[in-house]
Amino acid sequence: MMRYLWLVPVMPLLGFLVLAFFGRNLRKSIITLIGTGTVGLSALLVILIGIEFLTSPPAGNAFTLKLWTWMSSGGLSPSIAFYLDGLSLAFIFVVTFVGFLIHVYSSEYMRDDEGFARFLAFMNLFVSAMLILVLADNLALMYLGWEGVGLCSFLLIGFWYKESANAAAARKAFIVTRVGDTAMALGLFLLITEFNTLDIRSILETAPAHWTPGSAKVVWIAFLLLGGAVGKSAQLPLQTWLPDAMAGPSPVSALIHAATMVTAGVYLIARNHVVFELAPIAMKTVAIVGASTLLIAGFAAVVQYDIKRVLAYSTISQIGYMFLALGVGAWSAGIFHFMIHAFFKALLFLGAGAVIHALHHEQNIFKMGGLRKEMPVIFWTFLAGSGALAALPLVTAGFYSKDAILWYSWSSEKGSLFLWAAAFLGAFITSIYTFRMVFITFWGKMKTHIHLRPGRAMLIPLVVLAVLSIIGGFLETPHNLGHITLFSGMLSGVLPEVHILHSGAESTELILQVLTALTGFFGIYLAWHFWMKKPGFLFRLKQTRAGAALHHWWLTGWGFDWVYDLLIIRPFTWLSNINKNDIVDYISIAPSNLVVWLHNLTRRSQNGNLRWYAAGIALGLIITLTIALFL
Amino acid sequence: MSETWTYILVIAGVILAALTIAAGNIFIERRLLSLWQDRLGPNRVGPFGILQVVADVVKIFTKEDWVPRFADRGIFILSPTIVMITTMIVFAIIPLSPGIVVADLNIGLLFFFGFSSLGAYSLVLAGWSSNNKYALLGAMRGASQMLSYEVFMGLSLMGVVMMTGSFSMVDIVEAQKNTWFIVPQFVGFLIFLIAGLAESHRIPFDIPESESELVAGFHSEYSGMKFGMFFVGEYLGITLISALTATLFLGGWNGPAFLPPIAWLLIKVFGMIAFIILLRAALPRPRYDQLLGFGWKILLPLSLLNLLITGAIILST
Amino acid sequence: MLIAFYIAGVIAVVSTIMAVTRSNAVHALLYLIVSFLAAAVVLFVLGAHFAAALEVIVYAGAIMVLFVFVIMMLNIGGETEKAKERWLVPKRWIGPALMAAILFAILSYAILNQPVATASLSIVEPKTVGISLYTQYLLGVEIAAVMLMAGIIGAFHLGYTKRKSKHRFLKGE
Amino acid sequence: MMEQIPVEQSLLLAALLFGIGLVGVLIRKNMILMMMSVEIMLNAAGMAFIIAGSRWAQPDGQVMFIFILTMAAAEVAVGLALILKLFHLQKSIDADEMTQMNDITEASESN
Repeated sequence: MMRYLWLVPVMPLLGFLVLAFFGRNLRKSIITLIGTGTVGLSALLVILIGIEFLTSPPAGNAFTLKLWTWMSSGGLSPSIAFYLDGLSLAFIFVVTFVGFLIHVYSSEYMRDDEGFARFLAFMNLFVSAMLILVLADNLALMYLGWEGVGLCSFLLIGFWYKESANAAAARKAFIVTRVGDTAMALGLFLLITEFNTLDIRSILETAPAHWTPGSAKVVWIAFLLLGGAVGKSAQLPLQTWLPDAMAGPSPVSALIHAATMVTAGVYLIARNHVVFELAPIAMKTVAIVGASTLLIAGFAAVVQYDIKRVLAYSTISQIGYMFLALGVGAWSAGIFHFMIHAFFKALLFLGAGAVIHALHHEQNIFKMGGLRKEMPVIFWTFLAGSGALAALPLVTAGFYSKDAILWYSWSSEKGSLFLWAAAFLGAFITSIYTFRMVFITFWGKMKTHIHLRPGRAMLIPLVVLAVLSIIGGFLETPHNLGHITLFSGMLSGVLPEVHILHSGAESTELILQVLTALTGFFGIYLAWHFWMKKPGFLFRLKQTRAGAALHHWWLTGWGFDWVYDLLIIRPFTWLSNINKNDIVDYISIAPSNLVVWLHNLTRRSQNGNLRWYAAGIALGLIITLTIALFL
Repeated sequence: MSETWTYILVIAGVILAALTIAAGNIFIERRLLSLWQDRLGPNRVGPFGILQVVADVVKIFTKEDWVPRFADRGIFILSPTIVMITTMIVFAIIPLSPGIVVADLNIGLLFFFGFSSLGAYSLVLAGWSSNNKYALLGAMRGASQMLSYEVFMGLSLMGVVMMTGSFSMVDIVEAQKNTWFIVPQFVGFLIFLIAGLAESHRIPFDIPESESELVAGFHSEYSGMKFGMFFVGEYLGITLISALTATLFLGGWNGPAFLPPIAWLLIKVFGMIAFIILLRAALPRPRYDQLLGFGWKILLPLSLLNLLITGAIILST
Repeated sequence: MLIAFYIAGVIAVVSTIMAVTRSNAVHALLYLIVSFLAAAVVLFVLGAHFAAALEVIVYAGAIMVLFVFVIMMLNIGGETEKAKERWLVPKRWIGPALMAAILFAILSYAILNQPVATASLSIVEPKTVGISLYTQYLLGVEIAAVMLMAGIIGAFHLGYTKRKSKHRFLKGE
Repeated sequence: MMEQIPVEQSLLLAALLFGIGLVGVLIRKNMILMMMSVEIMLNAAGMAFIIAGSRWAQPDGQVMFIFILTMAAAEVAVGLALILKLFHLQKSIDADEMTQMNDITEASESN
């Protein structure tokens, strides 16, 4: 079955090609069939391959499928080759499976849009590019996928390009991620010059012998790769594009800006974990970036009133958790959280999309309310997703994945109290903003009339994802709760085990678990109290000057946009304005001006009089002869 | 010293002979034309009317020699002399009999070409200086006609030059000891004859002076002696063309020994003159554009072809 | 023969000066023809018989006839009479004359300052010239032929005007 | 009789003709006469070639003269055709009146 691995990215690519070239002329049912069918086939194939991979693992727990040599130049010959191990298996499963569900959802959600075929084509292309990214055997192919998903992100954020705000959001996302991509490209170039090969595995195998830990070069490479990861995964300081990226259709937000593409940074770091482990300072930076991002994004999420922006900040925050896990060396915990997060965040986005769809494109949660009775399926699935996000203990998958991260940030040898405290505070805030959103949206009075109700194609993915959000956690449970290690077992061949510093402190673990669970409930209570029971207090708080300022500060995402505007955009446009007249060109304009001046001087002699010219020629003859004869 | 005297004698003889023949042509032409046209022609003055020429000359000399006031006087007077001079001077290169020639130039034929092309000026300047519309039209026709036919004339003779390997007339005549060039160069002969007629603007190529359309063409304003010079110049031209044809194509003075070489030459020349007069009696005048079209579209390719084939044959033998 | 050279030279110079200074175009042209004939005599004296003949045939006989032809077509003979006063003032010609005089002085200096060993006269036969033309200078002859062709085509193109038939019977032609 | 070639005198003659031709080009306004003056100069140049050829008893001088002749013929053919065309357009062949192709415009006067 693994021989057909190449079909996994090729199927969506085929779908893209067909839809791109013929989509305009096809009927919508055919478009749906092609758009979702190709991804569905991919997902099926991935499941079959996954079963085979897990039941009869290939040699070295990895499988390489080399198709052909892409190009050969200067000693580098990247090939079109796919590499399958536990890590990439986890990713391609999420990409194809969640992707398939979202495609099914979109086939109803986007059906009435005039760009339906275009939308599905882009989505297929995205899936294909993402699969290439995670399956890539070498850096060049990985970079192809990396930029491919960036392109699709750009195209899909600006899908409704007729509104200039959407186009601006698309441009912002593209440019901001480009900053990170530049850093990453530099990192890749450094890797290539160091090892003179593009093959990821051979790089990772030779790296420990090549560098001493902490040497300048490896630190540089690690930081540059981190830059790419930060850009793509919307971490501090390049997180500002993600909230704006919500301009795209909701399935796009679900697939690209929650479940898959934004976690490409996580994949990058996990894939190159050897490099990072050789650069401890970079590891520490990853952890700090994750911790600070999850806090900042969490606080920003508390004051948002656009449902998708709430979820966007929550996504940033959750990816912060993943980075924190990677930073403390809890590789498999981070990847596990990625998978669970993909389930519940896709669910939440799809649920939000369904609500928005039903309420006639209303995104403000304060104009919603009372939907609990009206849309029970959506309410219950949304609640399941919210529970997972807020990590309600025992029953939700989010609890298990997040708990592992919290535990390792405390117990790992790279972890510390501060990191744990940040993660703990983050979990508290997460439960506040999650249930603020849930309460405001689904409780209270109905404020907007329901425009249309979602059909089966939208509800089934929600239900499936809700189930996964509940039971997905049982793949991996802590020591004291059954100690299931299916997921980390799968990754054990790829990623190293986490080094526990506080070994045997199971009692501590239990205390921390209980503490986390209690704070989660406390956060829910606070959300109930402040936004449902006594909304007047917060209203009054907002009236005060400090409260208003704080509200505005958080609403605008801690003012990062403002800072960037001040520090980068303004100086840049200022410089551009100065250079509008091309200052440097004056160096080349000056000689031409001289020539023009001389020309104006001499063209007075061009008086059109033939005899004058003849006299000039004769004079030239005389001068030439004089020089030739007398000099 | 006697050599110099012989030289001067030959020159005088040539001039006299040329003028006499030219004048005699007037009589001969009138008689022959009458003969072919079934009438008598001049037969009153002297035996067979032979003194008619003298009477004509007296008439021309005694007529009022008038220069129009609107004419450019100097050039008006100059023009008729040009035709006389340029035609007369070419007789210098025609070998009369073995060893008797005014000037045996190594560029003999080119000499002829040069002066025949200068001959165009007489006509052109006469037409221009008359300050007369018809005269000017005739002059322009004459200029283009002579300019064009000079080309074919030159090309038609190149076959002869190639076969001789020299421009010298003496050499050319001597090269015809066995075969006259009319045999191998028949095409050249035809073209030369046609072009020669056009150069001397004889009927049927008398387009510059065609009475019926242009009054009298370039010499409309001329009278008296100056007209006489044009008149005689035309007959000199006929004589010259005949003499050249005889020299270049008909073997010159070559002939059986029972007659002296000069007699053979004269016989041939008169034969050619008679032929040209016959042409006048026989052929109508073509249209102006037909003339030029015939020249450039038929004679030029034909003469080039002739040249090519001649060259090929000479190379192959 | 040398006498002929000097006479021809004087005639050439005088007639050229006349050609340059005559106001009547046809008169100037006639003087120019005389100048060319005199030049032909000079060439003949120098032993270049072929070139002398060509000078008469082509320069005096053909090229100048073209000039006469054009002058006649444009009928500009008398037109320049009006301008006579204007262009014969010293202001007009003194500068060019001075320039030409300087040029002549320089050329004279160059000619007279070179040691030129005099050689005896030897006539260059037309045959020699022809052989030289078609062996050594064959390429030049080809190029000259192409140039003449270009000249013919150019002149034809410039002079060509689409014939307009005034009469309805001639429309078809 | 073996005669000497008057090399220097004939070269001077050629130079003098050239100079006179130059004067002609510079002082005549009638374009046809300017072209005639150019012919004088060309002829003088050809004459200089022939003098040199005769001096060394070589045919090259005459060959060059023939080339100059060819060039002059082509030049005259095209030149006169141009003059005819010009006369049809401008009703004049005065070189001093044909100054439309100058580069002295109002704008250039100001700077």
